[in-house]
Amino acid sequence: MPREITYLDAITEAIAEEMRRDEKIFHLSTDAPGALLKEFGPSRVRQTPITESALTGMAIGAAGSGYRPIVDWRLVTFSFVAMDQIVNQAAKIHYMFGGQQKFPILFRTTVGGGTRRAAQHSQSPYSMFMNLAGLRQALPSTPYDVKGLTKAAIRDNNPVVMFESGRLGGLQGEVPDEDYTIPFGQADVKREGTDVTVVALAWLVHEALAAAETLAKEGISVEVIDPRSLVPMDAETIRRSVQKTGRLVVADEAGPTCSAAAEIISLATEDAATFKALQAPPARVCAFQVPIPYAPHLEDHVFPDRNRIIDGIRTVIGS
Amino acid sequence: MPREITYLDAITEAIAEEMRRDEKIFHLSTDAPGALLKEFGPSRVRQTPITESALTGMAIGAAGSGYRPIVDWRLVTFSFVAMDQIVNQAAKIHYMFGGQQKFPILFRTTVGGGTRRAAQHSQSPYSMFMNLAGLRQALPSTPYDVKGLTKAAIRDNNPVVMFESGRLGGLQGEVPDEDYTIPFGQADVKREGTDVTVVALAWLVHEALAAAETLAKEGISVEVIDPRSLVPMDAETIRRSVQKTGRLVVADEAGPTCSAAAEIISLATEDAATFKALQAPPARVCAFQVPIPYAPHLEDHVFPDRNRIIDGIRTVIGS
Amino acid sequence: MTVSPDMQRNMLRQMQTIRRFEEHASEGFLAGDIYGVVHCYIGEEAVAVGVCATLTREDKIISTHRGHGHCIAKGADLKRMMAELYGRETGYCKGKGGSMHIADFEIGMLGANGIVAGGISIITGAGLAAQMDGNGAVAVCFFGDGASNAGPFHESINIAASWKLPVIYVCENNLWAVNVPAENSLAVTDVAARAAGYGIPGKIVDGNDALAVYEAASEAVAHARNGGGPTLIECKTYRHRAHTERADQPDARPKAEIEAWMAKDPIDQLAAHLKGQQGQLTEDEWAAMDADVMSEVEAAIAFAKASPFPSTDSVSQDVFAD
Amino acid sequence: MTVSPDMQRNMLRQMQTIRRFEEHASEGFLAGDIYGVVHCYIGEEAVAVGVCATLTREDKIISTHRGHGHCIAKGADLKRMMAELYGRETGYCKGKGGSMHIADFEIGMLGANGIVAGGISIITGAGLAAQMDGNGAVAVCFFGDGASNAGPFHESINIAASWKLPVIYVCENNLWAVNVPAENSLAVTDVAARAAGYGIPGKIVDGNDALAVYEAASEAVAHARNGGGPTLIECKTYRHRAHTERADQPDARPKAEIEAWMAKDPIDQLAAHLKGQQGQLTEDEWAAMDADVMSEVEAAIAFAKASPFPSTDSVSQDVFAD
Ligand SMILES: Cc1ncc(C[n+]2csc(CCOP(=O)(O)OP(=O)(O)O)c2C)c(N)n1
Ligand SMILES: Cc1ncc(C[n+]2csc(CCOP(=O)(O)OP(=O)(O)O)c2C)c(N)n1
Ligand SMILES: [Mg+2]
Ligand SMILES: [Mg+2]
Repeated sequence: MPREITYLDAITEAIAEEMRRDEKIFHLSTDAPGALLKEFGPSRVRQTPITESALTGMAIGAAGSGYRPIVDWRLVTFSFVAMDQIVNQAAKIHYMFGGQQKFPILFRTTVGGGTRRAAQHSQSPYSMFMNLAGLRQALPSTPYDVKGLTKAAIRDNNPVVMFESGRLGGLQGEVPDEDYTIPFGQADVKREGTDVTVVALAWLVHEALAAAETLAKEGISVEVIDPRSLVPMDAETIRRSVQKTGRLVVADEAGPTCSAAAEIISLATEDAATFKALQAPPARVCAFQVPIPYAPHLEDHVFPDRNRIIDGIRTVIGS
Repeated sequence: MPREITYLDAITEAIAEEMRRDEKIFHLSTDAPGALLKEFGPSRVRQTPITESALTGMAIGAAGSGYRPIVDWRLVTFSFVAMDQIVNQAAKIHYMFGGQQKFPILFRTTVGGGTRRAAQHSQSPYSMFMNLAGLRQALPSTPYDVKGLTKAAIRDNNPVVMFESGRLGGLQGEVPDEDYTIPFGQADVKREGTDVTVVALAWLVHEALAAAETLAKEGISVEVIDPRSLVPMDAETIRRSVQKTGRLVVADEAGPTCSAAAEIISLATEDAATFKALQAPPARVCAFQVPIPYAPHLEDHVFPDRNRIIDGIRTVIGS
Repeated sequence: MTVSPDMQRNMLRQMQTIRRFEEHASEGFLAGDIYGVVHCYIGEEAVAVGVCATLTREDKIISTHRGHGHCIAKGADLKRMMAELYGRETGYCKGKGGSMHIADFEIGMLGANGIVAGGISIITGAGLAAQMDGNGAVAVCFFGDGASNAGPFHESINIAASWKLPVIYVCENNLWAVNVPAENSLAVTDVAARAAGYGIPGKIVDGNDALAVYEAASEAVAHARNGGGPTLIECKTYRHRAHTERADQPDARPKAEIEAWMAKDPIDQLAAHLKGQQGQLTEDEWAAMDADVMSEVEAAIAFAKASPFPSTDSVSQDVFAD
Repeated sequence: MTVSPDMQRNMLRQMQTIRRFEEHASEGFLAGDIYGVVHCYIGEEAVAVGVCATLTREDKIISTHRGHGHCIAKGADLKRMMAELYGRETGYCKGKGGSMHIADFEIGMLGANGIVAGGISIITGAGLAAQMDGNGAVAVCFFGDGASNAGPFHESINIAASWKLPVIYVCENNLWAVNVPAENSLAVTDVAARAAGYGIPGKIVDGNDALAVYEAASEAVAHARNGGGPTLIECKTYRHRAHTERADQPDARPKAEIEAWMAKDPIDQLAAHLKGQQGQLTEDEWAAMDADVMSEVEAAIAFAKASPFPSTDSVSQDVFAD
């Protein structure tokens, strides 16, 4: 029976269900999530000192000792104090040690802006993580997707970074009662269309759907693809769509430079069949390449939204 | 009078000349460079504890207090322990504080592989830095370029990250006696050609030139462009070249995902005139997307070289 | 150490200014005129004021996410502070920073910071600059009990101690980090005990007693100015309010604990101390002082409200300096 | 504490194994058969061996860039170690790690590490796992004097102390970090003094005396197994060789200092101690032991040289686990 729950509740549900199933799972964060703490108690849901670097390292050590830790860095801002452990240890340890040990770890973190908390607390740096080899990564856009991917992440035998969109925490959506997972590497076509492909991430999926709705009234048919998983990225689904529509817009809350959007454009254009099908230059509809400012109208101005997606689409279809 | 000096000596010369000129410049690193230490003494060339994070923060504080610090993180590996200071402070502080204070800092760091030091010590993660707004960045490929850009970096009133190619440390090249700087944001056409544009970074510039030489014998004319500066990136020069040749290969020692190569492909393809001129899909000739292994033949297999560039060129020109 | 009654009155006034400023910051936040997040310093005013009273304009300080008190104590302009909270062009950061990022480099206030422990190494670098300048200036690092468990605390103090940098590390131990009690995450009761690991003086002081703070800070500042190197001062204090001003947040702290600390209010204490000295502060004078403070805060609010919002073009300015 | 002569001989043999292994690692490196970088532990063998002699297979350790000694002391297979240095398929890391990245999770050796202080939080997590397992196992963290100034040291020990994790932090204070003397970067003379900041025992021990190390470690291990939490043990020791085996590197250490420490060689000391006890070790037995060790090391070299290099296809394997 599908119910409507929020994106944040879907994450909590996913973790709680998995923790019930497997007692090797435990949760570390500087401010423990209330519902989990209540159900599982302070030894499995640990409130920690403000030391994200140590927590990340400890998760690696505990994973290498038979546990399946979950670390919530909370804002992605704070992941940067843990970057050595992420880049130099978590991402490489399985490979560097010749695959002798598995390191099942879920790293949770919130990304995105819109909260008027200025430059440090409004970041979307997933492409910095995507550049690394050895970490699975996802950025879901709906309660259904985030629950399924979080469960898949917890069952995965690798370090996984789950980017949770801060803007979508309160978003309601249908989630079934039954256990399910969503495999990494499968994009989801959130809306079918024939004139232009919009690959959108997280919050921008919803903006892209709104843009598609608006443009449908003008007879422009927009296909909206949500990669959901960033590593691996489902290049096939994206390419197939662009081969059909001949046009590509990538919409993302991050700045454009060396972004996931740049990667998606490269994956599309370097593929011979897709390149051949492309009838117009692909376009990035991203945040401006600036730190995020505080004042609401400044912040809103920096981020892309449905209107900028519409503009991007109009440009690539030449209308 | 131009002399032949090494890439590493060119960096040391640049720093020494600037330190002679401006006594507000000082150098912090965990193992002080001998020549600088000898000339300027331990109070301007400081040997520090192994705390790259603290050094980075201290540089910010000293810069905000009227100094022009240089921090050598040494291997880029070690920059990751300083990532919070880089991402959350250095890159944003000028903007976040409304431009009230300048932060002239040079961050030096060595990138690249080839030293058989395995995954941690063989990284090329510049795109992780490029994704940030607020840091100028360069990756020079010759003694001439590295000297001119290092001097420009030291005179710049912003935090600058100078990626020094480990593979090129011993490379000899001509450097004039006179003072000169190379402005950020100016690519250099290292070889002119008409059939294909190869945008190459650092060591790959030299591999691309070797590939061009080989292919010239077959009558294939390769243009080799060295962006030199990563932020800002000279999109104009790259686009102009691709508009001329109609073909683009990007060669880089980093893995492809969300890389500088992806950025360059996006800058080219999203530009209408360049897109129109492109006669074949652009290609990334990058390292495999894996951590770097230790055994020499494994490591060599992971990295691109002149042969892989030649293969890439042959693919895009369809020969 | 004797602090002149004039100085005490100045300190009292500053403390009251912090309080009134923040009472409004909270109101403005709840009214939707101030955005994002506001962390109030109310209850801890004696620390910022007691320490900054020992400093000159040439000395530098750095702050935390809970930064208004440090700004005001170091002499920041209330108008530009309030305008920043209101996101206006006339604010310290031209509306780009907000509450968590107010800085005034002109007066040696090197900024609030959204990263716990993020400022500790930055101010240590300012201390290095002061040492290189050789003019006797010092640098002061304010940070929380939570921050004392973080790596930058250790790395920075170790360097400052090794190099005898003129830095005073002032821990505001308010017993909590968000909803985690210090006793759960600090392996020792007293942050000051950590000084032993760096061979520097470590002092514990009643952080609600502005004069005690002043005395401890004076010694540390003199020590630093004389080339003696850093001191770690732990001020035991408490925040009266929840971690932030958000309406719906949980507060794990026991009611009785909050009340006990409210009864030790630092402003009441200093006011009472002055009142207890014949002729130093009458009830009327105190009321007048508060009224004066209020009108200053109100002028700041009016200034903020009258100031224009920055233009959207400004988002692309100040990414890089010229 | 008495250590049986048998055990002492075992320790001596292990120390000599480390030395002979590394003498060859250096030769192999200079000959070009071993690549990248090799950091020798020679001179510090008493620390790894003295500590690991107190551990069982269920206990875990983590190492540094200078890792061969810890591997051997924890019982790693010389053949697979040497094969790893030679970059062979049969190596511990299938030729992907090299000297700086040898691990053997089967025997609780959680890895060498190219990042100074990089392993400290990882082993602390293993200590948390041991605590959660509740079977009395402990975790041991080896790290250098240089690492003791880094943030992860502080963050990890604070957590271990707060949570009473069964972790023993063993600082190998060899007085130098590359070319920087500890006295220039460590604000205190004794790393052990830092224990005061975490409310845990801090001990100083002669790191060239295997039996003294054993004794200190035994106490710390017992304390940890009994739920008493972590101990910080500082072993004063010295490396006989330069920071790495690279031929052309500068070594800033004074000759006299090197010689003084060479005279306190930990292997000579333990051998002399045994020889001094009637019937425990004759010159001949010692020579035979060394010959035995040598042939074990030679067998490892032969194994390594006879092993195939990994196929280039393997570069894409083990990026992700199944
Ligand atoms: C590195 C980092 N992790 C987490 C946070 C979220 N956070 C903001 S304030 C705070 C508590 C800080 O506690 P303390 O240092 O004692 O200062 P206080 O709030 O008590 O003044 C936390 C965890 C942060 N800002 N930075
Ligand atoms: C974070 C980091 N910075 C710098 C280095 C380079 N480095 C390798 S070993 C070393 C010295 C380590 O000194 P110490 O911890 O005392 O160990 P020792 O070499 O003396 O055994 C340095 C600086 C590194 N590996 N990691
Ligand atoms: Mg606190
Ligand atoms: Mg050392």
